[in-house]
Amino acid sequence: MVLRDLFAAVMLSGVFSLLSAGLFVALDAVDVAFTEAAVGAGISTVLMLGTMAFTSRTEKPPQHSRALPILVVVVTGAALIYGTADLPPFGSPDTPVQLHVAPEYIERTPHEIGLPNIVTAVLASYRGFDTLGETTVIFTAGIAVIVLLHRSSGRRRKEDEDEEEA
Amino acid sequence: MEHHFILRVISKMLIPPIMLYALYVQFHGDFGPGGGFQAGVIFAVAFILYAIVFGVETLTLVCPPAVLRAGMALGVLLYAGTGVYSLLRGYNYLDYAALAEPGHAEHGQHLGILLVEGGVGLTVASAMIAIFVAFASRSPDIKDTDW
Amino acid sequence: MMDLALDIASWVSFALGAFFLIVGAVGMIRLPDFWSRLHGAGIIDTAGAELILLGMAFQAGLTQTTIKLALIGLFLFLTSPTGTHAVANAAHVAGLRPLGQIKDDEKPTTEGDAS
Amino acid sequence: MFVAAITAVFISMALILIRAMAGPTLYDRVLAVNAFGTVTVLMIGLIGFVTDRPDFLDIALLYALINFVGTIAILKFFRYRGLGRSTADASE
Repeated sequence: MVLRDLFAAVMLSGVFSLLSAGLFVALDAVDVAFTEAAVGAGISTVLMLGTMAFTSRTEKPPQHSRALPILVVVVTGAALIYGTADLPPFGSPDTPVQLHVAPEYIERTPHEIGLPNIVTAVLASYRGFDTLGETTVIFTAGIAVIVLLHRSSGRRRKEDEDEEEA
Repeated sequence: MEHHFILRVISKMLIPPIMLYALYVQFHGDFGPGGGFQAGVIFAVAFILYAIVFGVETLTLVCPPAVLRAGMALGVLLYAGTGVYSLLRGYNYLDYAALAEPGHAEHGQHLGILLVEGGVGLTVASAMIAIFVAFASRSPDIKDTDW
Repeated sequence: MMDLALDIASWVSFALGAFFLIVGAVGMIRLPDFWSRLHGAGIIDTAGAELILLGMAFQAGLTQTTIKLALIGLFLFLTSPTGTHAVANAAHVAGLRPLGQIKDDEKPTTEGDAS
Repeated sequence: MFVAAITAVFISMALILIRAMAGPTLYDRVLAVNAFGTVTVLMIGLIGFVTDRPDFLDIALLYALINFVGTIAILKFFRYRGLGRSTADASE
């Protein structure tokens, strides 16, 4: 079952985003689910469609055989599933994640920062440098897209004028 | 002409609640889910809906590209400037205790998180709208045979 | 007494809403062509969604949660029919085009046999 | 009670997903994705009730507000072959 229609792929990726938001909700990660909802429902579909305006509507059939990619995917997936056997059970209190820094954040946030939402406190205050970096990444991405698309549209217009003159 | 009458009316009704909800997410992010990134994306969705229904030219009348570029830069500047201010006051970079009177570190944290989230929201919203405008304002080169 | 009445009301809303949801979803699978599948989607978007939200509102009582539920209901009531209308409108316009690649008229015969 | 409602929501999600993957026309898929968004709103709200975290209603409200933007974008793109043009200057 291979989809070559890129429209259908874009739409089904919207469904995937809805489903993964539901998964995050079931895992009790409110802020992550919120981000997935905000980005997946509106922006990502629109931006993928905007990209599709510059490409064709269907995917080209691959030139070489698909055996090697399938082998890589199967081996990687098997390794990952084998790795899950060693993971602690979901929600267990003595996992490394729960023992290292998380209790410290939970303990220190109320009297050091005084916000009810610990995620916001970690993001903006304890890990403020990380968030500064992320903001810079978004800024850079916006600048890069503007520069790229602006340039190429200018060149195309010039080519059109040249053709008309010739 | 009014082929998309229902769509236009409903979009006009929905854009203000979406913006209001974005502001709610921005300023309520300290207490509930959400924060600057999500608020910026939701705010951009309101503009993108407007552009989809009414055309990109109309959107560029509302927020010209220069304003978008300035917004992107201003957001990062607000974030980094908060850190520079705390440096000038003799604290560590991005130590929000610099924003309050000595002894009231909590107030400084509140104010600092508010400023920083505002910077993130401004950058994300402007960048998303700018990317959309950059993609949508070019006329596509699709020939009829490709479809 | 009051709790019992609210529970019963919420049960009835949930049961009706679940019924409409499943009926609409089965309709989206079983109905033969796009135009009849619109009816299934319409049932899910309006009757199913609003009744389940109503059932949740009965459970929540008069709190902030109920206000949020009412807002969700209001916005769903505005957006879902608009989306369905836009889909139907676009399909209609595409079907009327002489070179449109979607020919809904041919669907009932081929698909009706298959299902 | 909530479990019964969630079961119904999951069944309808599965059925709608089948329609979204099967097609056959593009409009069937768009219709299915739209209905899927509505059902997801219900599912997130119900899970929030079961786990007793009304925070989740914020997410459901967000989906109720902006889910149809994607639908409109797909239809606009399919019809006008680009997102930029105004809908007014396309004469029928």
